[in-house]
Amino acid sequence: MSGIDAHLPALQVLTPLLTAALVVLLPARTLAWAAATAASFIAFAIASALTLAVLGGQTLDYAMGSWPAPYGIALEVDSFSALLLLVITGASSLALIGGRVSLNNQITEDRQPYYFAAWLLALAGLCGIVVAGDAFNIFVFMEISSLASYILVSGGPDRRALPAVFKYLVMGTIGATFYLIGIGLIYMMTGTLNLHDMELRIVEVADQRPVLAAAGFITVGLALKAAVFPLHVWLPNAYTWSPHITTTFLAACATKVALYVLLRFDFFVFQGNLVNHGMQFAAFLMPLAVLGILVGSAVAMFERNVKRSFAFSSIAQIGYILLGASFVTATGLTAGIVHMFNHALAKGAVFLALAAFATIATTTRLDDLSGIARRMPWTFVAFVIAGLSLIGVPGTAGFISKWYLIVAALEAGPLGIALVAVILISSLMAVVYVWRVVEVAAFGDPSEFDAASPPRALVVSVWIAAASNIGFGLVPELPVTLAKAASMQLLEHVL
Amino acid sequence: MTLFGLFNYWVFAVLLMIGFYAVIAKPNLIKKLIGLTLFQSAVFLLYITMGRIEGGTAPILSGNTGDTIYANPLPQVLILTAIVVGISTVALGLGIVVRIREEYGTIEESEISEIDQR
Amino acid sequence: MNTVLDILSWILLTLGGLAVLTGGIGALRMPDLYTRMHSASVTDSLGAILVISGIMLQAGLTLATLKLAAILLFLLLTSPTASNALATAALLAGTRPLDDEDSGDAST
Amino acid sequence: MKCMPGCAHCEATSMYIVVSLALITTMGIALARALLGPSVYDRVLAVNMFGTKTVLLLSVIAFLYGRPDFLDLALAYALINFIGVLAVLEFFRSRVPDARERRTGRHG
Amino acid sequence: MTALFGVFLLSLLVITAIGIVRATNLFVAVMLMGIASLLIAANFFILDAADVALTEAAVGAGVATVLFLGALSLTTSRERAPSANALVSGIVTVIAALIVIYATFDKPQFGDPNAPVHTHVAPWYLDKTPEYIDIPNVVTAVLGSYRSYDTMGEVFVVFTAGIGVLFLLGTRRVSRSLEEESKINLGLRHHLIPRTIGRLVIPFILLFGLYVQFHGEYGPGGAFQAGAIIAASLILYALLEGERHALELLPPQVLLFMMAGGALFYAAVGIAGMLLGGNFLDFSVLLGDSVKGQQIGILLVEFGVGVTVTGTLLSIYHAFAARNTR
Repeated sequence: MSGIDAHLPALQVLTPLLTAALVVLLPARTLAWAAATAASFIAFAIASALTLAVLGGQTLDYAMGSWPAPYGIALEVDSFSALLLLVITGASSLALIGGRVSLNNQITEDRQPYYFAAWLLALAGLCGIVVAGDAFNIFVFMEISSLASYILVSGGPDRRALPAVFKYLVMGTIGATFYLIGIGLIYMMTGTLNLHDMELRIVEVADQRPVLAAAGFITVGLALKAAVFPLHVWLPNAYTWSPHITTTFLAACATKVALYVLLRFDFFVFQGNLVNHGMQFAAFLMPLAVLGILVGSAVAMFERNVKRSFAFSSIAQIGYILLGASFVTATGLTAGIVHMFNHALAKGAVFLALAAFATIATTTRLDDLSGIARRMPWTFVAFVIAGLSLIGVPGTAGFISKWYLIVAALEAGPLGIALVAVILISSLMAVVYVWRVVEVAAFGDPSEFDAASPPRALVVSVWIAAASNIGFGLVPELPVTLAKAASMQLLEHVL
Repeated sequence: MTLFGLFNYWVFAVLLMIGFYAVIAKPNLIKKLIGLTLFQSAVFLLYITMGRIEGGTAPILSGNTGDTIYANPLPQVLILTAIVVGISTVALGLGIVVRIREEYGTIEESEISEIDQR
Repeated sequence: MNTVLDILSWILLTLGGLAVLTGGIGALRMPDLYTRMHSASVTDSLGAILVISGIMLQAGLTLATLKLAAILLFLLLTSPTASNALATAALLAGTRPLDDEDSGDAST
Repeated sequence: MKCMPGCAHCEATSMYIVVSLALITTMGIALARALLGPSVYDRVLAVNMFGTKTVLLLSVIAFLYGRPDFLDLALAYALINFIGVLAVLEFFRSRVPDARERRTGRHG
Repeated sequence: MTALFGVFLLSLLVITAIGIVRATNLFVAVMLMGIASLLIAANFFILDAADVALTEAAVGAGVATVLFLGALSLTTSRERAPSANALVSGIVTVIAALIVIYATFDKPQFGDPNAPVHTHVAPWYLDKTPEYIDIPNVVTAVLGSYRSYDTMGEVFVVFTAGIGVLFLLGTRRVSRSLEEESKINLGLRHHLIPRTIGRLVIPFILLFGLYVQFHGEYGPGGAFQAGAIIAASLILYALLEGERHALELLPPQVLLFMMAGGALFYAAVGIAGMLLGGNFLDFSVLLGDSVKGQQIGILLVEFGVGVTVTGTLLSIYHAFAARNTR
């Protein structure tokens, strides 16, 4: 068995990738869904196995084609990547298993194999980014996942999905190209593409302008991909008009993977080596994070479309993650990384619940959800739990990350008090935009709903997601351990 | 020669910005994609330029193991990949534009948002 | 022998360069589409023949000559075809030659 | 690197340079025609001209650099250029009825 | 002297790019794109990147032009609204350009042999390739073996784009409208000369495509270029003979199979390496002799790449063209 163990980092990417190619060749529609779900679960199993190995204290390396590292492409799984892998594969599996009915409503049958292929490609791309140890390899897999996500978003039944996805495509491509320019400039100055090798070699040229320009290009490019505040304009429409299941998957992991790359690059390659980069990093990103938190939450309070409202909430949550990272302390990074995990849980559960609502409601506009709690009480309760987690109520997963965030802010001195205030204000805003939905759904006059009974599989997966919000809120060891290890690793490179 | 020592990089910058301008300023969706293509081409130029050595030749070993200087193969490999990635993105973008045209009857950004406001 | 070849290819290449340049100037200065096309396409073929045979003389009997021959053959096939297709397309779309309008719509 | 004993190569180099200068100038002219237009067909003509000149230039440069195995490239350009020009003409023609429809559609 | 060629070609390129942005007729812009692509490719050639030049010519000047034209014929060729925020965008871009140019000042001079790029990883490739892989074209060696994983990713990017276009546009509408299509007395297939010459030329182009595919280890070329060239020749066939004949030759189902099959084949070669005791994409274990194994591995994966690229590009083209004939 040790034979297979050694190949796990490669298999993590290959399983969904190859299944994607197979899915389009499958004759029967249901088979496509079954194959996609199975591949997703296998990927989840591999991710779990990798996590166990990482928790055992090892970092897994894999040399593609058996070529040694700076010459060939290396894969690398450490605690940070293991955490992300769990999030990605978990979100994909839950969304797929629950989302079948929702998909059948939104995408015609003959197009479904392509949709599932794109789904698996997105999954493989995201996993590929996370396990990659080579700057250019990250670009290639980023493009696989981006192109696949454009397809996933464009499947939305409303025509507004199309302009939304076009904007997403243009901005995503600009982001990827900026990233490409950035690694080109670094390659020009260091002669290598391997992240570790880069870290060692960049020291000699750290004060030269092309490297600074590279840091700028990479940060801006990835911030575009991650929808960091002023560059977020593609996100709300793309999330709103895409199929509900797509939204669940993308909201849970797509932007986080971009943030993952950003943090990895910043801490591995730039932080320790560029003069004052730590300060610059904090000085640039912290204001953006704060603005993102406030603006995102504020807009979310007034949006009439529930999906869109939670899309803006996502922008705020990205702000939290970034805020944690911009402290450049162990607690701060832990907070940010734990929030990646917890936000995926909360937002995934919210969007899954919305997908469940949408199987009987006509649209996801607030008015059309009126009184839906009476038709779907179980889903509604799960939605409330997810909402509480999003707000950060004690006992839910969201509380853990907010707690760490506040601790980190208090460590930061006088400025920290203001930041704590920001966090609290934004949490209050979260109460408002969650309560708005709860109020209408529970106490509003029932609007017209489809007669169809709510899909059981979807309700079950909503509940799994909601339950894990509580589970990881009460027993947060797993994400916190991984996040602590990850933040230590990241900081090692700074000191 | 030193006069033109950085000329390629300047062209890279100018081309990059011409493409970028087309993407952000032109409301026509196809024009945006054209701009995107230019934008990416500029990056290709950057990579290939850095791979060149004065007096070198293409990295296809010619058998005689003299002291022939060969250009750096790695940026060329990366750009081969990037060119194909670029055309894939553009193809997908064009597919989306065609669908937009079918649904909205226009490919001008301003008109599309007008239609959506209604 | 070598000098003769050299001189010959000098002549061929120079003539080729001249032909190409003439065609270019013609394409820039001629008054309407068809005259421009005339100037461009004729010199295209002539220039290609001259330049490529000039290089062929330098290359000698190698694989390169074969490839050059292939290029030449290909250019000679496709370039007039493209011009023809272009002229037909322009005529069908209603662009008429400048001065002789009667013959313009008589035939292709 | 380029000067071999007897300098026959130098001789050859200079004539390649002469002809490639002519080619480059013509490319510039073709570009000017492509930018000036006025009609779409003029531009197609210019594109075609530009393509064939590029093919010739590449053949010359392949010899200028002393690597004749790169002639493959020139050949590929010739092929692609032909396909490109035919595609432009084809699509431009197939648009003609559609264009009329669009004009009425816009007012409706 | 030759450096001046580069300067001249690049200046032409910048002029072309400005022309592209200013052109209001989108057909014109696309044609100028073709010119720009040729210029870039010629530049790559001068910069000693023969493989990239071939790719840019085949992909940029060939396939991209055809795809843009296909999309234009389905949309509109006029850019209507004038750019609203031209001034602001212009100022933004000029500032950005100045920043980028400023950043170049510390860059190693053009062609400096002591630049870090030429002293670190690259020399290893040039030195070790004869020993480990023993093929002349180092670009192919890096692409096919050292960075084979990237190349596989790239194949899947192409595959994804194909899936995406099929998802958006579908392939099913062709058969219905074919009779109307033949009624329209337009298009190349009703003209004798292009058709005859085209028929003459297509086998030749196909042959050349195969040559580029299998000669990639020795000279400039390889599977991507070959795939693009072969696809271009089949697109020419479709232009000359009509969609119906082209689709009879290679039905959509076959194209789909090529798309997925090539990518799967690539991965299968990699997995074979895994099963034989190496890592994924380790070709040296494929045969007893590791150098021979590398060579056969590169040949096989390039075959996979060629199949996927051809299949995908044709699928995309047909997806556009099928809409066109409605």
